[in-house]
Amino acid sequence: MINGISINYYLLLSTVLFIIGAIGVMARRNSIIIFMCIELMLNAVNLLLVSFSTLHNDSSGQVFVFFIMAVAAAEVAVGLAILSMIYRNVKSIDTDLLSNLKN
Amino acid sequence: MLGYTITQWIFGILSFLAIMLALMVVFSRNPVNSVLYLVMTFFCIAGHYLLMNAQFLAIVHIVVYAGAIMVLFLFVIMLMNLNEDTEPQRTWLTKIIAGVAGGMLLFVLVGSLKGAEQMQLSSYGASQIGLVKNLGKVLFSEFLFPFEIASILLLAALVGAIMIGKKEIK
Amino acid sequence: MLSVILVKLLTCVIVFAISLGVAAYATLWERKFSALLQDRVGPDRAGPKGLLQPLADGGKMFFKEEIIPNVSNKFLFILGPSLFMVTALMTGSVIPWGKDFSTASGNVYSFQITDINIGVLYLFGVVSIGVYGIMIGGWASNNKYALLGAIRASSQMISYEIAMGISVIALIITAGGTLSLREIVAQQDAGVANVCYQPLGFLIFFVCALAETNRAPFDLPECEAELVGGYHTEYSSMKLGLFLFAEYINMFISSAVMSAFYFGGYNFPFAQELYNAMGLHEGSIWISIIGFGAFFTKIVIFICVFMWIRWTLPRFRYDQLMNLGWKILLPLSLLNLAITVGVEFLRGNLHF
Amino acid sequence: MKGLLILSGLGIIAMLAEIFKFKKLLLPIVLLGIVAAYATNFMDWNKNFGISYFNNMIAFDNLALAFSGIILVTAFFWFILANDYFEEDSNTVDHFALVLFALVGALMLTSFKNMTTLFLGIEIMSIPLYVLAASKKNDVKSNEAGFKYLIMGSLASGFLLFGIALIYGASGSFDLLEIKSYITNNVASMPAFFYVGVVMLLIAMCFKVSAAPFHFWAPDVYQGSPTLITALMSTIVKTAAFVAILKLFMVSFSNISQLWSATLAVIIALSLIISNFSAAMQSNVKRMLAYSSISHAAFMLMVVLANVRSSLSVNALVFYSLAYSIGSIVAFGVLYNVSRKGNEGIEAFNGLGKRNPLLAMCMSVAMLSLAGIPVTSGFFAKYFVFTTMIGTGYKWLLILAVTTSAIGVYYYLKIIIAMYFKSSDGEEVVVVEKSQTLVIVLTTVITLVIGILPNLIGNMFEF
Amino acid sequence: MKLTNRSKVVSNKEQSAMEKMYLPGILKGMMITGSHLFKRRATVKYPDELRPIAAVYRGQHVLKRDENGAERCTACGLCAVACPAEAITMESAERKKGEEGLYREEKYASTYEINMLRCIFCGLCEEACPKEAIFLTDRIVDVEFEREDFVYGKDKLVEKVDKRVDVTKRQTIEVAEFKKLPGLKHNQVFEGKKLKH
Amino acid sequence: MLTLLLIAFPFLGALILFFSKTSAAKTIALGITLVEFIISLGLFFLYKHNPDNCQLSFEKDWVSNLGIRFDIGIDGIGLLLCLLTTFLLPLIVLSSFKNEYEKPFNFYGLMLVMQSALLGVFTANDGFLFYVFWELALIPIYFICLLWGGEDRGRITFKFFVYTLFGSLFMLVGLIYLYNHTNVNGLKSWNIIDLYNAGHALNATQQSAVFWLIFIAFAIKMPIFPFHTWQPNTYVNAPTQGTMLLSGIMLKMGTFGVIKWLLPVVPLGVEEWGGTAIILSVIGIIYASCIAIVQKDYKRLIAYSSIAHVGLISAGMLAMNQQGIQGAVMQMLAHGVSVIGLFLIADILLRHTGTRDIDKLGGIRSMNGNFAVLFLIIVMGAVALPLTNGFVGEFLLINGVYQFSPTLALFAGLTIILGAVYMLRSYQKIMLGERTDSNVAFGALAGSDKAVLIIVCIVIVTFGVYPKPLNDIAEEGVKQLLTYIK
Repeated sequence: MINGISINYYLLLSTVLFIIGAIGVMARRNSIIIFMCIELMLNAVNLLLVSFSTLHNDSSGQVFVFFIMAVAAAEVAVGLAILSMIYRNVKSIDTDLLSNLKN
Repeated sequence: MLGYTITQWIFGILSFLAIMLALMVVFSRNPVNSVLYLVMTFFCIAGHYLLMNAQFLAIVHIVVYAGAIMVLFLFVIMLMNLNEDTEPQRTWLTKIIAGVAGGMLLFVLVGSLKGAEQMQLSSYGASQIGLVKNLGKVLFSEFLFPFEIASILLLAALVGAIMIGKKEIK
Repeated sequence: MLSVILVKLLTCVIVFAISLGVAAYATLWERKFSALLQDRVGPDRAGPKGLLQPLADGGKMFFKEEIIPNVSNKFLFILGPSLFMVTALMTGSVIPWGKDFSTASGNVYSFQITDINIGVLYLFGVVSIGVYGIMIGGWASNNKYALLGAIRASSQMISYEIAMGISVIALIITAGGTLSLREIVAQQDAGVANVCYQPLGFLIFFVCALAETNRAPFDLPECEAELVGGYHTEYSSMKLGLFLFAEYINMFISSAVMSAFYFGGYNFPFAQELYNAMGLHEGSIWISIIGFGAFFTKIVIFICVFMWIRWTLPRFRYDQLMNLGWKILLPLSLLNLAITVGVEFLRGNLHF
Repeated sequence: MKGLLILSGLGIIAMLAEIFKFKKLLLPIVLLGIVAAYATNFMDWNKNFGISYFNNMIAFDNLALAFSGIILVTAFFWFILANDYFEEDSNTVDHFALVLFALVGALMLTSFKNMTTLFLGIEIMSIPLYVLAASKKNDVKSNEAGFKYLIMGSLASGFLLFGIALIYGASGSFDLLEIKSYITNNVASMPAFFYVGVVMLLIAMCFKVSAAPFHFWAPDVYQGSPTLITALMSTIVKTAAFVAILKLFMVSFSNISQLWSATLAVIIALSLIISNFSAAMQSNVKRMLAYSSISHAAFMLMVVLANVRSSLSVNALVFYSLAYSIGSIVAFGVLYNVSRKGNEGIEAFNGLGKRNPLLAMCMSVAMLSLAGIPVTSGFFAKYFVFTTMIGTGYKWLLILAVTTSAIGVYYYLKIIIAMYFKSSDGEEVVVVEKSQTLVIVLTTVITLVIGILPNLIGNMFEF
Repeated sequence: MKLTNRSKVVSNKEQSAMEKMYLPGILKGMMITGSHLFKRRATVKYPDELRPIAAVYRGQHVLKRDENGAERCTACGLCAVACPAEAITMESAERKKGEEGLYREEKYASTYEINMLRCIFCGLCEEACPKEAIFLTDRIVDVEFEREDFVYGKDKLVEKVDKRVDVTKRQTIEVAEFKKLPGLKHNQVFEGKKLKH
Repeated sequence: MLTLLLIAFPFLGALILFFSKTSAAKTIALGITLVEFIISLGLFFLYKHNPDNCQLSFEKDWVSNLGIRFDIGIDGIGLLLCLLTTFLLPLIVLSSFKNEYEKPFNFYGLMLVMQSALLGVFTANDGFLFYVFWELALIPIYFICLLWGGEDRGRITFKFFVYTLFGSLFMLVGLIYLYNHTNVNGLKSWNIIDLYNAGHALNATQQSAVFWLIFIAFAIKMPIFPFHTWQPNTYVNAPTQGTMLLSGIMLKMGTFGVIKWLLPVVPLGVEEWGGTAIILSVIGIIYASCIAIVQKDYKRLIAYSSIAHVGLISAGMLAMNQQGIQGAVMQMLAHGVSVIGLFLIADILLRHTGTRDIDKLGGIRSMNGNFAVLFLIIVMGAVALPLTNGFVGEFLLINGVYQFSPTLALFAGLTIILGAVYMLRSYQKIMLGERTDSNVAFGALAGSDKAVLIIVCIVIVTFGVYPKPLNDIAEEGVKQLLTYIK
């Protein structure tokens, strides 16, 4: 069913997704969106891992994806907790306003 | 159809959608829309997983990302009541710089990804690795330690999130 | 091949129709049943014994004026209820409604839209997507009550999904480690219904199912005393109808899932004896239909229990709801899981 | 392995303390636990060389044990130092648990043998620290620090994972040894994306150890976080991350060093220049220490760059980590006590020579050690690094390192000058708790002792 | 202080382990509601079925005519005075020549209105009436859509000549006798004496 | 063993001072330094002439796996510098008797640590140990200058510290480079002889690189133009005793380093680049002398004169011949003694008149004749007139440079003339001429000051007249050294 698709296409697809995520991190000011873009990057990695896993006919790639998911969930939980705390204090999540630490 | 197999068509459509939706995530002005686009991107990616016969992963992907993580995002965005009006915008210059930087990175990466053409994905029939049973066997034998230690990770995240989230008791 | 596809299509349509029909009549039955519990008569004007009431309601919903708040996000406002409805309907596709039957030509047809080997997870996946409908709808209304209702609903659904999932894991362990609903049901074919092995698990699942479907006593999201109408405060006409309808479909499906998981689905005691007595052979369509009947009876009983509970128990307070979910059900389900694993290990079904 | 288990257990015990009301006993318990973990470490020494656990997921060979030992020692001192930090906070047990979990992650990073454990180790170590960095809830700076740390950490994780995925794609395994054998067998015919993966891994790890040009988050994070958490970040986290780099690049990817060494050299050079010049311009001591930690990172990376596959470089890194950790513990301990009133600027140190001579002396020793002046451990640390580097082709880097570390002396001395030369506004005595004084003095003494007798450590770790 | 002896003291005592499980409690509750499944329906399908009404039911008012068909009411106003809800208003007029068949006495009520929304159907008007002109009947007041329609004028109150309303059950002899007792307020007025306050 | 005692004794004394916190620190310190002097005299007498290697050495493994040993011993040049150190230290302590320092125990303690480190530098036979002592010497002087220095001490000491550390790090790199090339039975070694051998084995390019790496450290310490910018300010700002230590002994660390740790190690490198270094030194001589001439502050004048002198020393020894090096050794001793006297005089002037400005001083001779006499003797020592100890060294130095290049010798010889100009001119301005307002009453000298000055004068004259014992030792030491170089 997957015959006829070169791994190259998957590589390309995940790279493009990864880069889109990276651009998002750079181009947006909204902390939550930045965070979401990071999730997008992780998903690009997941896709890549799964495709490689299929390529090698080896389950470990897919298992690795589970760990990435677990970590992503943990990171998001912590991250959003921190974000909402910031929002409580600053009433904004604009990254440009978060510059109290510059001398 | 036009010399492509159904799989290739599906692949193409899913990929196109995924990329378009991912772009929408980045460029949508409304955070809620961004979340929804991202959810849809995840669905496309789940579609790819199905295409590669990673059914279990596909559904777990939906449950974890779309069902839990993105709901949390939506939750926070809604609680903060963010919408287009409150959305801060970077200057065009920054955006262009980000775009150019990203484009260059893409260029470099794509350029360096040459040489993988000859690697074809193995055939569908033989590939049963995505099934729950196989995954479970690998997870609980080879990857037992990471699996166990991931509990520490989740515990830490749990404790951390609660500690940060709860109100300071005076 | 074509006939298989046609049959599948037909099954789809039938399941779709049944879901909608059951949901529709569940609305009537809810009113009837509550009337019975309260020594009343209930609706009996439209049609004989009020049987056309759902049609009347539906007609009313369709023809009422559609109000979309000016300040709302129009697209999302419409998307919300639609999504909720779609996800509710999607859950029906993995439920095995009856035994397979074969025709003379040897084609085997099943009373199930599709049997995927991770059906349980599919259910969870689709249910978790259902949250979006409520959240989007509530948020797009641009109304404080709606937003609060939506947030309540989603956090409640997410919270209870955990205990639910863990109780299901225990079930899967007893059911021999399959994630396919058909196999879970088939596994109860000759033996005892799973509820005998998993009474606590069933209880937890049941409570969680109540919460997942936003049914009383967990109907905090639409708690009219506090939130006017909850997430559908701003909705009217058929979009409100979709919300309400989907809720009943959810109830229907969760009843079906419960009967499949814990009560043997289309199996019933002494089924084999009955079939033998009737002279039916394996693969006969009548076996399927009788099984379907049994299944449906169970579903109806569950729906009645849902309603019974609704009209008995007062609504929880929100903190109580969360406490119940996190501090009682979750530990209980973990305990249940531990016990299950222990027992199964002693029975020799598990190997480390 | 036992150490890992003990620490995980300790974390859970810490969380139970609130429920069973033995919060007061927690610190002794934790200290005992760390000692126990250290003892098991010590007992495993040389015993199970090469024996790995769980399908080669993790292996506590001597290298891992040595670095775990450093981490545990640092943690021991840190906990004593932090005792009143824990008393102040209302979420005591959570803090305890989080720090312990971070330690678990750090130990994993010393012993990983598989990309999975590497990744999980990094995350287990980082996630508690994100929280701890943001743990001053009402302080916007702390929040901001936590957030920046988180975003940068996740971004780094993204790169790390992309790298891992590519390497997996090429080699078909996550196991370090298998990857290594893949490299040895296919040196000529590896797909290009494998190299990309390695470089991405390098970038990600540089993010984690805050080497330039991926360092921009570090000063902000260090400055905003509570002082003691900064101490934790700059000691344990750094050490663990460096072991990870060492294992990755010296063990797995050493065969293709020509690929990454040029990149690494540039990174080191940039780190040295940027960090030292920036540090010299800081007035906030925490920020300054952050920049200085970047320069130390560059030094430690030099060990990796030198790529001397012998005990020499491992020794060098062991010694450097230890010296740097201990020195930082002193520095941050003093800074913590000096900046209790909220002033973290260099002027907070004014007149410390009069206000608390002992503290001032310890701080001087720490600063001299960080600057690399003889008879302090920092000197030998630098010495070992120079020794590893001198045989390689990167002599220009060595010269740069020497030059910039002379600049480094400038900002370390600034503190000494402030302590002895500048007069403070108030002449009030800086009071320090006994236990903290003990730790500070003890670590100072260690700094001096291993500075005078580096053999104590050098002989201990013979690989 | 207890206002009634039915109040209960709230107890906050710890629940026993059994009670804390709630399940028995819930089951008990469900049994209670469930038992109602088998109870008789309390619903009366009103327009189709009617409940039996007591003989002395106080429903819609009627202004009686005498045997000749003349209105009994003399617009004395005692009913209005007696009405606790102040639902009754009236205007009096003098009887003209040729109207003897219509009104029994020289004075009559040219308008007579009862606001049914205010009326509490206490029956005091009936008691106050010295002329036995107003009675409450067992008829139920109709529903209306407008508030104004609830103000019943003479067109609705006065019984039709050809469709007399039977009030015999209320017009008992005891009442009639009672009303004739001297010293009653309306008798005083009737007797031309001044009311004492 | 005695060598170890030589190093350890002051250090122990310092510890006693640190921990006793006694107010009688001065006296104790004087006692310790005198005992130390006696120990070094003991060394002097135990020293056997015409050695072929180090004597009285003490060895112990330190960091065995890196080949680092605690290896100290005496050779001719080292012995002379040890003598100088131990001789000067009591004088320096004595000179401070009139100064009241805060926390004297710390002050004198640091001084003793410094002595210990200096002696370590002069006796170390292990490259690593040498570096350690080298750096160790830096720390006490840094604190002495920082804690007891004059205005603006923070910035200035800081510059001094960074400069010297900067140099020494390069030296470390150079030494490690050499160390990596050592091979003693397959092991690496830090022993000085092994380092010599390793250095010799290098080719000219490598030697040049090592030469510059190591030379920079010494050049900064001495200091040689253009690395001297830290020096005048530091000298002026440091407390008098600190200045004495800096100029009297610490400066010799640099020159000693060149002689023992540079010339024999990389002779080819020296041949290649020595000319450049000598030219730099000569430029330094002229430059410093010229500045000294126009200096108003007497202490600063001495500081610049120091640069000029050390330039000559450096030029002489880099010429790499018997005369040059021997002259350098002799000149080191002479300069050490006389510069201490000069700095004491500057301090006395300041104490008695409140100023060191040459223009504001004058006519002191008429008020205190004894002082004038002592001053004159010391000045004559400093300008190296015959029959003072400075003459021997200076003569040999110029001789050495002449062998290298007559032209350079001509310029180097200018140092004597220019030295005479600024020294005598300043003497004239201060002591002779009109009395000025600022020094109305120049009282009698304090006993301690007088004692120091007298001792200094005696030494100047004695060894000017009879330099043989020292000269012999120096000659032997240098000859031995030259065998390594060739």
